[in-house]
Amino acid sequence: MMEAWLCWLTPICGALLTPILARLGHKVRDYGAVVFSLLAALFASRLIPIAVEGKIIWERYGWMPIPGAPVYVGVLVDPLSVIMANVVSWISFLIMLYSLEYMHGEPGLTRYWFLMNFFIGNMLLLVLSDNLLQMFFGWEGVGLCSYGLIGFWYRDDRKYWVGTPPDEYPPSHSGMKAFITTRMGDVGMLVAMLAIYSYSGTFSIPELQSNTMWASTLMESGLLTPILLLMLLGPIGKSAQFPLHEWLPEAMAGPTSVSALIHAATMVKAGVYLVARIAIIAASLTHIIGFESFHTFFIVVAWIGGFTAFLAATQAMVARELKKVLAYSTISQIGYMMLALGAAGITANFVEGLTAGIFHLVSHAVFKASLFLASGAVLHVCETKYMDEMGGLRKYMPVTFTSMLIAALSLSGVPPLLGFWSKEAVLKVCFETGDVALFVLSAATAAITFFYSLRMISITFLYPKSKHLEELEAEGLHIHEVSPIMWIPYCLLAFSTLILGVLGRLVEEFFHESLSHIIAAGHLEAVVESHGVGFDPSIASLLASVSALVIGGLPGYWFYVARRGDPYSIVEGSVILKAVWRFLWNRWYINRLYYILFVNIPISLAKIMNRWIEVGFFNGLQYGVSLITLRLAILVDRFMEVGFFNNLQYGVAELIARICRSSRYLQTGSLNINMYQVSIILIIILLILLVSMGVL
Amino acid sequence: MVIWTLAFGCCTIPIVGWVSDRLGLRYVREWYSSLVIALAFIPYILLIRLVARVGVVVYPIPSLFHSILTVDMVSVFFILPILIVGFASSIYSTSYMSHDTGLNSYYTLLSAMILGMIGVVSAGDFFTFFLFWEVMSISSYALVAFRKDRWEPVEAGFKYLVMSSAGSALMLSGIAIVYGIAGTLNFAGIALAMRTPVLASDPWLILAISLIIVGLGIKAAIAPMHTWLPDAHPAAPSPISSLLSGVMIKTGVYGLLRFYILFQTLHAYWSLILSILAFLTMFIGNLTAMFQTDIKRLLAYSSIAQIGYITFALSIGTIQSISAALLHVFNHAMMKGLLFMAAGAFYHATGSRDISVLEGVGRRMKLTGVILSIGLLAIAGMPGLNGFVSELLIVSAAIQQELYLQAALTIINFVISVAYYLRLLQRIMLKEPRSDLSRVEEAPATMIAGMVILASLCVFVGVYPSMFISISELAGRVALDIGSYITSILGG
Amino acid sequence: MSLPILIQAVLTPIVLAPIVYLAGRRLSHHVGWLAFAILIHSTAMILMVAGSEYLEVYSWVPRMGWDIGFKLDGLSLPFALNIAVLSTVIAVYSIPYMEHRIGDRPGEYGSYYALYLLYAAGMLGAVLATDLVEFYIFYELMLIPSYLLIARWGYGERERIAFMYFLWTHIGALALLASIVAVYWVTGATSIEVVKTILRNTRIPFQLEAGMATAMLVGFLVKMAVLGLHVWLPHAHAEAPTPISALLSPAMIGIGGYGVIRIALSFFPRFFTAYSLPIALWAFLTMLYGGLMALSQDDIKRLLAYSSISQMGYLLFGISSVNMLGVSGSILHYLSHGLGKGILFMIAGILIMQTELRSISRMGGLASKMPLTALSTLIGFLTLIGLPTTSGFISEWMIFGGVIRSSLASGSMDKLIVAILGLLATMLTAGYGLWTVRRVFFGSIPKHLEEVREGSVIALTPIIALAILTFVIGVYPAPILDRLTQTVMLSLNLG
Amino acid sequence: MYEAILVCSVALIAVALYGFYSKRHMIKMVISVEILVNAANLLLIAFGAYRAPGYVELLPQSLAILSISSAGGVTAVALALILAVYKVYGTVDVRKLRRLRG
Repeated sequence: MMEAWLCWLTPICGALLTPILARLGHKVRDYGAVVFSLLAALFASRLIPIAVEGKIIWERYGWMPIPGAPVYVGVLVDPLSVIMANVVSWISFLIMLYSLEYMHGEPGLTRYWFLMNFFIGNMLLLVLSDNLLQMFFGWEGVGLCSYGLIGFWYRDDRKYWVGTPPDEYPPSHSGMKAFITTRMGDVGMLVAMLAIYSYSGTFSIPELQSNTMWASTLMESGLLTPILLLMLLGPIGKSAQFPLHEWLPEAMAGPTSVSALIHAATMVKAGVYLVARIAIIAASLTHIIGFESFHTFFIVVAWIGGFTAFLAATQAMVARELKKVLAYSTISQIGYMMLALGAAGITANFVEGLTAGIFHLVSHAVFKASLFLASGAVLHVCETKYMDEMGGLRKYMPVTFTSMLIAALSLSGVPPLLGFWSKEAVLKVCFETGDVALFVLSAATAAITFFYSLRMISITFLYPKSKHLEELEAEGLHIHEVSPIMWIPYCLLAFSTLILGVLGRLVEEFFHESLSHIIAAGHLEAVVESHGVGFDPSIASLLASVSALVIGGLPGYWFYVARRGDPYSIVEGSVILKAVWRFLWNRWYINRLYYILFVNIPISLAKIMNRWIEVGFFNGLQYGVSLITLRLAILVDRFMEVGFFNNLQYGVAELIARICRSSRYLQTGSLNINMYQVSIILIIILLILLVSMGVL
Repeated sequence: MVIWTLAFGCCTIPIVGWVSDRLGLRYVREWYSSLVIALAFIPYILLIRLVARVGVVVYPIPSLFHSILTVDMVSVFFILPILIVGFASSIYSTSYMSHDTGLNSYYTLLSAMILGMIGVVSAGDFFTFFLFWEVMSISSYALVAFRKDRWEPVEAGFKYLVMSSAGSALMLSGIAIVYGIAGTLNFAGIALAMRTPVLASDPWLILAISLIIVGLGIKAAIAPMHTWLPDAHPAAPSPISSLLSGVMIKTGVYGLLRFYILFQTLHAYWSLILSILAFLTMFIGNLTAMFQTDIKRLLAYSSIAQIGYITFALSIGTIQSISAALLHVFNHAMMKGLLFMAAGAFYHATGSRDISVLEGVGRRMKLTGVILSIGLLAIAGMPGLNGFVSELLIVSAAIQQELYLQAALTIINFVISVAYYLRLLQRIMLKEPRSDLSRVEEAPATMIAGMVILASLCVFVGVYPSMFISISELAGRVALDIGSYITSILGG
Repeated sequence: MSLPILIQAVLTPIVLAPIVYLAGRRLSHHVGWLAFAILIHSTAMILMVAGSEYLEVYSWVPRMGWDIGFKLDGLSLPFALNIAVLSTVIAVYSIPYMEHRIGDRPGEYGSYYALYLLYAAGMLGAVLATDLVEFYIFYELMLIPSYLLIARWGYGERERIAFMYFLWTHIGALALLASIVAVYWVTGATSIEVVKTILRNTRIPFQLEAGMATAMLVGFLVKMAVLGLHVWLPHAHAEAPTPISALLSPAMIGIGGYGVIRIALSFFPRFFTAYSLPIALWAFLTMLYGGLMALSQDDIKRLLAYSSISQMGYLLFGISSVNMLGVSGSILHYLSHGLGKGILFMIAGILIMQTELRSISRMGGLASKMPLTALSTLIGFLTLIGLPTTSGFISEWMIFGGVIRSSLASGSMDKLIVAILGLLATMLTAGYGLWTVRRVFFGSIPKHLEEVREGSVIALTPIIALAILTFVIGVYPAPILDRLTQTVMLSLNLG
Repeated sequence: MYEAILVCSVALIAVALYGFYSKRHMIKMVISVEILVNAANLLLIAFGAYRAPGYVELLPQSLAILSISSAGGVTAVALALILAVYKVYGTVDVRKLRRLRG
């Protein structure tokens, strides 16, 4: 399967070649980079027949010769990975194209192209990998690129800062935050991977699927669920799910093309992809160790997804920055995918849930990439990131407006766009779980989604021209549509969401068909009893999506499109609403809590330890003990200067020095005393001898 | 015969000196005395071969009743450092003492002292022992106080004289009592007589042993009888210091070893006393050395500590420990001789022994500095140099006898001693000079030559200890094999 | 008897050190190239026999059964390679750095490089030694030159710090010595292989074994500077001349780990199995403590020093698993820590050379002035963090894999928790690493650094060489791993 | 008879030791050394007589003679030193000789 290898190797080679190409000239470097991503996309598309046929191809070569449990490097080409690879590579290519114009003239472009291509390569590596360890390479590779690209403007000019005022963060900080937060999840994932490895002696996904020993052993020791949940931490971090979702809004500090590529279309989907993989493995194992063993895991996945979807959507309602609306919306939509995958494991029909998740993944990738790219164009023109400093752009940028509108409607799930079908599929699976709360939550989220989409579109495009724009025009800047090389990519994406939307059912069928092959390859269907559902799921979900559209759309239309009421004054007028607004604006205070817990506390802890333990343990002892008893504290106070680690040494040294000095007094210099010593020792020796010999 | 060579030297050096003074020839006397000591190596090598073949060589001394010299492996092992350090310090003296007067007597006394030491370690009875002991002692008194117009040598010399001669007298009293019990002064005869277990608790014998331990202990500078040493060794001219510290105090050790073997029924008690004294000595030596400001005084205290290690090894009393002690005697002679010579070179160049004045002097006198560093690292027990080998053997002998506490205490002492050796090294070699040392120049070639001999031996033994370990082990084995000692001297 | 190859690698630097010293007067700082050539020779000698297990034995003190032997097997290969490569490239790096540090005193270059060679040879000898006494001799031989190097060309209170360094490690070494002597009397041999066989086949009382193992462990752990025995390290590493820091931290302290694996672990596996959990806990605390301390440092070299403490915690953590995966991981981690920390200390040196600063809070925005340095720093830290494609990842996953496997195998929940906590502690590495990168290289440039320029080519080349090596091992570890795991499994009898 | 001599010589030893730490005059110190040597000589002679009653035992007596002569040498050196001390310090009080200490 040469294509599969080349698919991920090409962009990586392209990345490594970038510094060399840069020597040949800017044009060569820029176009060269795009060509490499195109090549990757072409290789990926050559894999499509395999997916259509539902074949599974698995190739591997030796890598780490660990006795008894060797690690290989390989590719696994099955419908899931082919779908992912195509989505990733084609969207990447479009975004690379877009970057040509968008990033034109920025300093540090060599770095940019390097990281972009390196990212694409790693993402494809992740997707096509046949084992967990190799996947982890790609996993961390994309994380690294994300770190580098978020902090692309590492000089931290004020205009690139993002975050919730008043505590805004410079790009370099945001990059670090993203890296460390996702890393936190990765740690858990690594533990789980290693634990599984310890039991199974392999990282290989197909082997884990076919070899069941490890799972039953884990099952018996009661560790299966904990380990799966630890494994889940990785996807949670990477896909920005609650509770590790806080890095993504700040990740908007990077260039918009980066946001589109990494933080909307591809990298954040890696988590979903991995969960899908786990789900497939789990599904293959259910006939051995029973359905119940995975139940908790799937419920947790579903609830994390559902809750995150709601959480982020509410935050998107009050966001002021255009890109942050999209960022929150991304978190929220990924929540949907997780929800679908979780529901898949709970419901009777595993394939359906999987299909819903992957289907939503694909459709989201398309419309969200389009939205981001379009918003990048808007930002480019308006030279601001705040929506209320835009307005009235419909006139000036009709193409952008149209494509953004289509994409936003697709996001909201308006029929017959692609988003409608995928969201409906998710809602349907969700309904099938029989968990009403979950279903209501997701439906409510759908409503909110429509609300903020409308808000975003109208504030940006339909509102009257803002002061900021007038100032810009006064400065002689002409507000105009962007060049074709920029708008072609996002128009293309918006167009495809429309086309695919029209073909919606067929697309879903196709996904269903090809994904069911994988499960079949894993030897089984999910043999699960259906949960009691008293209502036809299809109708329920249709009903839910339509009513959600109505519930969310009406107020959105009322306030923002028709502008019948002023939302600001309403919020200002009501104490409760204002409190709610502030709560949402501060991101449910989660961010602040995290900073206290994971940044301020460790650093101050470190400083405290440095001061108290490293410099003086006894100082610290005194500090603590003085609370208990003053008397003891005074005692300890004597040792104030004699600290523990450092100071113990000085203390001992001082003691030795004192002994040494006192030993010098033995040398009195008086001959009389010297001879006296001689006489005394003579008598002592005599006495010792006499006593020990028993004479005395 | 080694002794005759040196005795010949003793007699002829004054004549040669006088003649060359008359003729106005410089350095003839110096070279002559070095030559005499060097010549002594020839009979020494013959002696080694003889001893290796025969085991114990017995020389009756004509015209002195029954007095004999008996040379066995132990004696041979002791003679070697005496000759080497003696030779090195004789060469070293050539330039070191060139500004002094009365050099005829200096060199005569020097060779007399070497003669005395060699005699002591090859004596076969108490008469000979005492004879050479006194030769050695008296010449050393004179040498310590050689620069008699200064306060320090005079004061130190007098203290040394009183303590040491009191020690000799105490030892002589002990010898007298032993004679009274055994009826002979011959070592082998005494050993034979001491095999009777009844004697073990004879109060007179106990008194005799106490007197002998104290008498020898004074010479060996075992605490608390060490007080003369830190005064006398720094006060003496540096070549003499290196002889005193390097080998003369070891004659006391030799005596302790010899008598330890002779009184074989008393081993346990003897070990007890020695080990108590050994730890006292180690700690006092090391702790007191820590804050010395005078470089030679520091080295003197360090000698005390080293004597503590050796005594400890003796007190264990196994073949391993005795051979470790012997090896350490040799090693310490090399290291301490070297260190005193290096200190003397600094003194010679700067006129000061104060470490704070000498700070950074190693940068001006690079070669001497490097030699000093070798000595210090060796004595601090750095692997690859000789000190490490014997210290390792001492500790391992202790551990073999399951004396864990004692081994631990010894290791603690090693650590303490490393501290001051290293500080000395640091201050001499690394610090920026505090005082004006710009006019300081490298030591003269003969002084360097004396030091290089010892330094190269330090390195050689450290890198290739095999030969010395085997010899010392052989010596240790011979030392403890009292039966064949008696047979080979008394016959049958 | 095999060809005298390894003995060349070890003894050539020692023998030629005086020549380098003498040449230093004539050649001034160019004498560094001579040292470089000598070390290249040593490296080449090692590479020449790196293919398979290779052993040379020379008789030394037959009476006591001491030999001088040199052995290159899968276990010593990563160590020897790391030491050889690091000391070679740092010899090059020293040329500009010591020119900066010594300046116009040509006499001192000779002594610097002579000591440097002795130091490198000492380390090489220690990891190749086959005899306990020989090992001990080399173990101490690396101490003296490094002590002198710190005391002579260090910073701050260099004399006191060097003294402290010497005393601490020497005390540790004496504990080791006592244990070696005890082992000698128990088994009557000093050859590591022979002693191992004898100890495996005789049942000695567990208390005795525990006593010997503890003394030995303490001896090695002082050198590794694990929590409680670490006092000397932050001072010594921070104040040493930077090339020496770059050898102390990545190459030397890990030899303590080598000792634990090669000697203590192979002699006393029972002890390590029995006390696996406390050791793991101790290692975890070391990781945590070192990481937290690093977080609160402002001096860049001090930060790196604490980070070394933390990384030594990983090494010990891997050892505490007492299985093939963990122990091999530890050994590999020595290598990757060596590469990463070598890069970082050299970077610190470049920063000192170019900015005359060590305080992180006074730096900032340097990435635009010195892009290559910034990139290498990032690579260095990423290796420590354990990012895949760097060698750090390979070693870290093996370490944690080993610990998790041993905890699962023994069914010890406590140990599993410690393992998870240990992995969480890697977050601290990411924290202080990236934070440092951000504080030093990102953001706006302060006024006083406007004139800063990129470091010299000679200084950067070694860094880049190490960075490339990091990736090579990270992507394709098989050549090392192959031999390593085999040796660990066979010679330590670990599954 | 022998016992009396023996006791006498042990007493001499005690006297000498007493003299060592109570007398401050340097010449008295030297005299103490002489007393000590004489105690040893006395012991030698006594034991010589004890071992071979009625005869002259050569060995111990020659040792005694040796020790007497060596004591003479020691005394000579000592007196020379006392003279030197007197020149440098201007006193013969041994307790004034305390510059070397510590």
